[in-house]
Amino acid sequence: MLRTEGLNKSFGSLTVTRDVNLTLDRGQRHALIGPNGAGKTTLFNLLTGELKPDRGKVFFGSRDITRDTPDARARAGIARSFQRNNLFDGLTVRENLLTAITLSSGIGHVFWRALGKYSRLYDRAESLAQLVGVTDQLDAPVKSLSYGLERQLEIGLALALDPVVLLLDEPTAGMSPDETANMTTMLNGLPDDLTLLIIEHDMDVLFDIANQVTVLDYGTVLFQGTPDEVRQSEDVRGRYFGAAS
Amino acid sequence: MMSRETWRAGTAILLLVAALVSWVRADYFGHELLTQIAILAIFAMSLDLLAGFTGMISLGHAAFYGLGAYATAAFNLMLEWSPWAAMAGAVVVGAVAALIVGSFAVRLSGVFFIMVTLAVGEALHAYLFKSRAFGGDDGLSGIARPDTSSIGISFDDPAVFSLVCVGFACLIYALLELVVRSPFGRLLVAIHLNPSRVRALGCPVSRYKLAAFTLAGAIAALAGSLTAQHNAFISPELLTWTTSGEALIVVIVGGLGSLVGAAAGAGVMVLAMHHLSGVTDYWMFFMGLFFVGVVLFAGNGIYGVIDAVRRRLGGAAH
Amino acid sequence: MLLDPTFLAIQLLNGLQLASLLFLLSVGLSVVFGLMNFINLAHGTLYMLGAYIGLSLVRATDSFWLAFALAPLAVAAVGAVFHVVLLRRMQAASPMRQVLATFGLIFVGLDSVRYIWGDYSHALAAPELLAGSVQVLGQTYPTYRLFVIGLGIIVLLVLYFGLERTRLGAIVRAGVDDRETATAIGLNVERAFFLVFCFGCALAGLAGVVAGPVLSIFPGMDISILILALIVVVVGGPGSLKGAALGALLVGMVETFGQVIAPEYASVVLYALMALVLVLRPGGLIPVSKAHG
Amino acid sequence: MTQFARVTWNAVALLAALAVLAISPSRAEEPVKIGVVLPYSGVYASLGGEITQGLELGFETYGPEVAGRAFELITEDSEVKPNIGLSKVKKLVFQDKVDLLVGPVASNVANALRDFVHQQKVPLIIPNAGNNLLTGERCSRWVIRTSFSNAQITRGMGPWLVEKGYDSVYLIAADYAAGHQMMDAFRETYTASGGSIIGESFPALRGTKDFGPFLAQIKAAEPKAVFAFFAGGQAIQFVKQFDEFGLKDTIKLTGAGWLTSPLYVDAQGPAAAGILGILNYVPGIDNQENQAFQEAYQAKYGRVASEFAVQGYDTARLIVEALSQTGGDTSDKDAVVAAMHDVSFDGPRGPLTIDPATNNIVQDIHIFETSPGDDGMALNVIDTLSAMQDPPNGCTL
Repeated sequence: MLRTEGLNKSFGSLTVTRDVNLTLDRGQRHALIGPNGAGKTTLFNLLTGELKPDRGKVFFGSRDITRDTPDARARAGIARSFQRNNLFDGLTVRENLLTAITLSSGIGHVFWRALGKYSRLYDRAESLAQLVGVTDQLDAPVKSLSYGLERQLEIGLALALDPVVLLLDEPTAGMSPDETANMTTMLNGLPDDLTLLIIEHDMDVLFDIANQVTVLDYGTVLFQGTPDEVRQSEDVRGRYFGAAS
Repeated sequence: MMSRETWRAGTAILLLVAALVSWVRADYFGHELLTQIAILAIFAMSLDLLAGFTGMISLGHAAFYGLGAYATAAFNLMLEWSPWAAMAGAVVVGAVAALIVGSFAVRLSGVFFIMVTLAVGEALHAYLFKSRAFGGDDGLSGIARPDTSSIGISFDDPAVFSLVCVGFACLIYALLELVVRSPFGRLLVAIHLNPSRVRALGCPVSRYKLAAFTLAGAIAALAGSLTAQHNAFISPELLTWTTSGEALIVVIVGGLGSLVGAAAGAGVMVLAMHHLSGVTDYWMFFMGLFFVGVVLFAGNGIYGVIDAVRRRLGGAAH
Repeated sequence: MLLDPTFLAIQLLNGLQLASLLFLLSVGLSVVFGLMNFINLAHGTLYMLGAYIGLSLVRATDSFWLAFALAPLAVAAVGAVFHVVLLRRMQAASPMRQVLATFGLIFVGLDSVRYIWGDYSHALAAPELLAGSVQVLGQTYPTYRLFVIGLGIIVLLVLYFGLERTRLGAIVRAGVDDRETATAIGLNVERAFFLVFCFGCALAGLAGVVAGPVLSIFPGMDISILILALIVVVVGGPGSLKGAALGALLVGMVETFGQVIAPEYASVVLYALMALVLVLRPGGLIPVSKAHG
Repeated sequence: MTQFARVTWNAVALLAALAVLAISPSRAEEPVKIGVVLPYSGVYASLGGEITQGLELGFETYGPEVAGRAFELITEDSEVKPNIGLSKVKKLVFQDKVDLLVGPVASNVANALRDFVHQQKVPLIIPNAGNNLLTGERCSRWVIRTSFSNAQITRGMGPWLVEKGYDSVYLIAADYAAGHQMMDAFRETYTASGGSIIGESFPALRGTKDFGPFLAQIKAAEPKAVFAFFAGGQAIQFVKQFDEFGLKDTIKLTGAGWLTSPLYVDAQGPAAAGILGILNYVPGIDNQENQAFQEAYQAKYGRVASEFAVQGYDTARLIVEALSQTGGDTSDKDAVVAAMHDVSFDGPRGPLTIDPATNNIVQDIHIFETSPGDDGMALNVIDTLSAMQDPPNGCTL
């Protein structure tokens, strides 16, 4: 579904992505792990188009999208959430969701009809709110949300695009155990044909969700395999889990 | 609690009523002031679409206002188009110019955008100041107003013309109100709040900003066209950075992102200028100080105060 | 005429002289922008203030050098007050609000100057020492202009070594690079910003006094120079000392030679240069490399 | 200090009018309302102040009333912006219902006012703006000029310079309508007299930071003289830099007289010595009227009266004398303008009349040289071209 070929990216003398080949199959739940500074978020940005690679290609299906802009990729079906909450401060939860839904339903250019007249958009916003668990806060300004609810809304925005591929950057970071459990349940409830790439530090969450794992270290792919294989890999354990477990 | 939109529309109607009452009571000079207010309101509302809704603070918006005036003069005097055709032509010229300028300006943000728009305005001013064809610094005079003698009214009558300008202001308000309530308008606000996030959601941000910039340029050109017909005269003075700056002051004193605030600000500005400049030669000092005060303390200007009343009422109702 | 080497040399000096003034004026603007993402639109007003305070000092003391020394300090004091009273209060607000506040101050400053010093045009006399002319390649050239060029170079060098070799300079560089990290590792970026801001104001005041004998002093001298200074900042690349120097040099030369080669289009050429730079290199010719682009 | 005197013209004018009324309390006649639209802010604010002072002194001297009617000046700030000027004039005409208008300083503002006063038939007396067209192609019965036309100032200098042996010049002027018109008029008479123009430059009116580039060009062209038009800050700069670049030793600097205006000639200092100027007025004109004017002006304002002040002063006198012919009646505007055509008097500038064919003033034009005097620089008249009158230039009144 989403595939990279020999991706390379450097900032000055620092190479943050080195010869990364990654293949995400349809419906795959793929986790991306590695220590801080391993280049996970950079790889995300290369996939979504916020950054352009120095060398290498990104394919979506059979199409080369290496030169496509972030918005074109989003329209094609690649949605993402951000590591730090990245919402529309000053708007309510409902308005946040509506913004994303407006774009995904292709009526963003309509300037001659009030948004309020599109009732189906409002219905969709409510069902999405239910899905990510922010129904009670629909009319609250996002500034008033708890951190965990912000994370949930963050994912709601990405889901509003009806994506084919969903990239989640540390969806449970900073969450309480309860919130993390909610999030895991929600992610497990996503449609089967949705392809998921997830950066995650919490190993419990990871092993709960993922069926494929890629380990990044200093920009290079250290290991790829199933969660069980990763668990058993001495190399990965030594380099990465040593401190964590 | 009344919605923000309803409250805004209510304020707009109140303003219109005030305009009509003063129209009825106005003498010759009253009509003059009313015309000035209406034209400035159109100009300021177009800037509000940019600055208030889309977050593009321009210090060169007068370029399109001036171009509208110059295009009206050129079409009317040189090509001898009818005043209506000249006005329509001016709007097209404003839109096209804004499309061209915008195609590179909208990629810049914040202070860079300010500086580039400032430079574009100054460059155009410098060009027109020297151009012999367009009268140079002397400007051009004799621009005609539409001839409506067939229906028995004369646009040369200040009372008629002021009413026409108020009418145009209402039309533009209605158009812009529709735009800012539309999906497109809501996305402009979202772009203002968080451009990278909207992009990640699939919005071609630059194209949306360019569309807003073009629309604002076209409306500014309409205001310029009305000014040209109002004064029957144009000069490069219309394009100076102070003209842009005064419009920005109007929008900010009126309240960014409220449209009706820009219109109210236009009224305050014209009347204050009229009264203050009679009292002191240093009225810009007070205007500047007032402006800094609004930026510093009042948050969202005149409309901010009006909206606070709505919220107070809403709070009491609960 | 353009191929005549002495003519070229004289025009080159003219260009350098303007570049020197523009450098003094824009370097503060540029570094503050790099630090705070904020541009002081009233910077030209401070320049004008420097010129007028210099004028009063020359009138009172009959000494250009006293004005040269004191006017920048006075302007720095005004800048400090402005920072404490306005900018600091607005720190929570967006940089855009700060920019707008400085925009309002242009009007306040202009009318204040008119009220205090009147509407007439004035000029400063060059100090005795530099009043005459010298021979450059057989052409008469005003000594004072050579002084202006020299001053610009000295200030550039002082700033360069100040930024490279002093602690304050290190903090400023770190702050321009990545403000959050610099603050996080305990550098007092706020205080550094305040000092840089005041220093930039002093340089603007200095530019005003120094310009006094070359350009005339009148209400409104602030705007015409402000726009040039903004172009310098944008072309050179905000936040960088070298950028300000290169931008000033480029704008000075384009202004000078533009007026010789194509006086009709001199002003438009300058704006075109700026537009070109922005399209091709949006960060300016010498952009500051921000960590994590 | 002047600025304190000018804090609010409105208040001053009002007080002046009240004082005038107080002197003649028994008169029940309505005062003559004169709308004054001049710049009191912006680049020409100082000129607006000078002209207003001249006007006030003029009404004091030749009034303070005519046929029992006092004069009430209602001043408005044009800000040197055409649209603002027009708006202020509309206010003066519609709201204040003034009898006559005086103003403006800048030609672009005058252009904006022209059609309006022409339609409204309110006499506008221009005390400065010199655009040729205002008393040429775009002349109006209702637009009378007491100052000058641009061509009128410089036309006489061409033959005069050739006669003195300066048979090659370089022209340099600010790049706007006035600069071009002054140079056009000079060029025409100069080349007709056999002089040759070996170069021209038109630096921008605003934004020119430095004349260095132009001065190097002038020097390379090696003319015998330079004929220049600059005013205000640009004039100070140009004169000083002309000296600093060493051009003064080999090239005679001449120009329209604003180059060394008494307002700033002392700021130019010795650099201004030896410059030849041509203008309709210099403070040193030797006649009784001028002496009296300068004494009164200096007593009142503590400053030498400039060429701008005298234009205000003569404007006031023209109004007073015309209205005394109509017996103080301002209701018949046509008669007021006709009376202005009949007025003639010897003012500080010399004999003045209004040309009925163009409504432009007919006046002496003075050629003068700047030299160091007892206190500051002195402007010494060395020749006078008498009764310069403009051709109709397409004006049909």
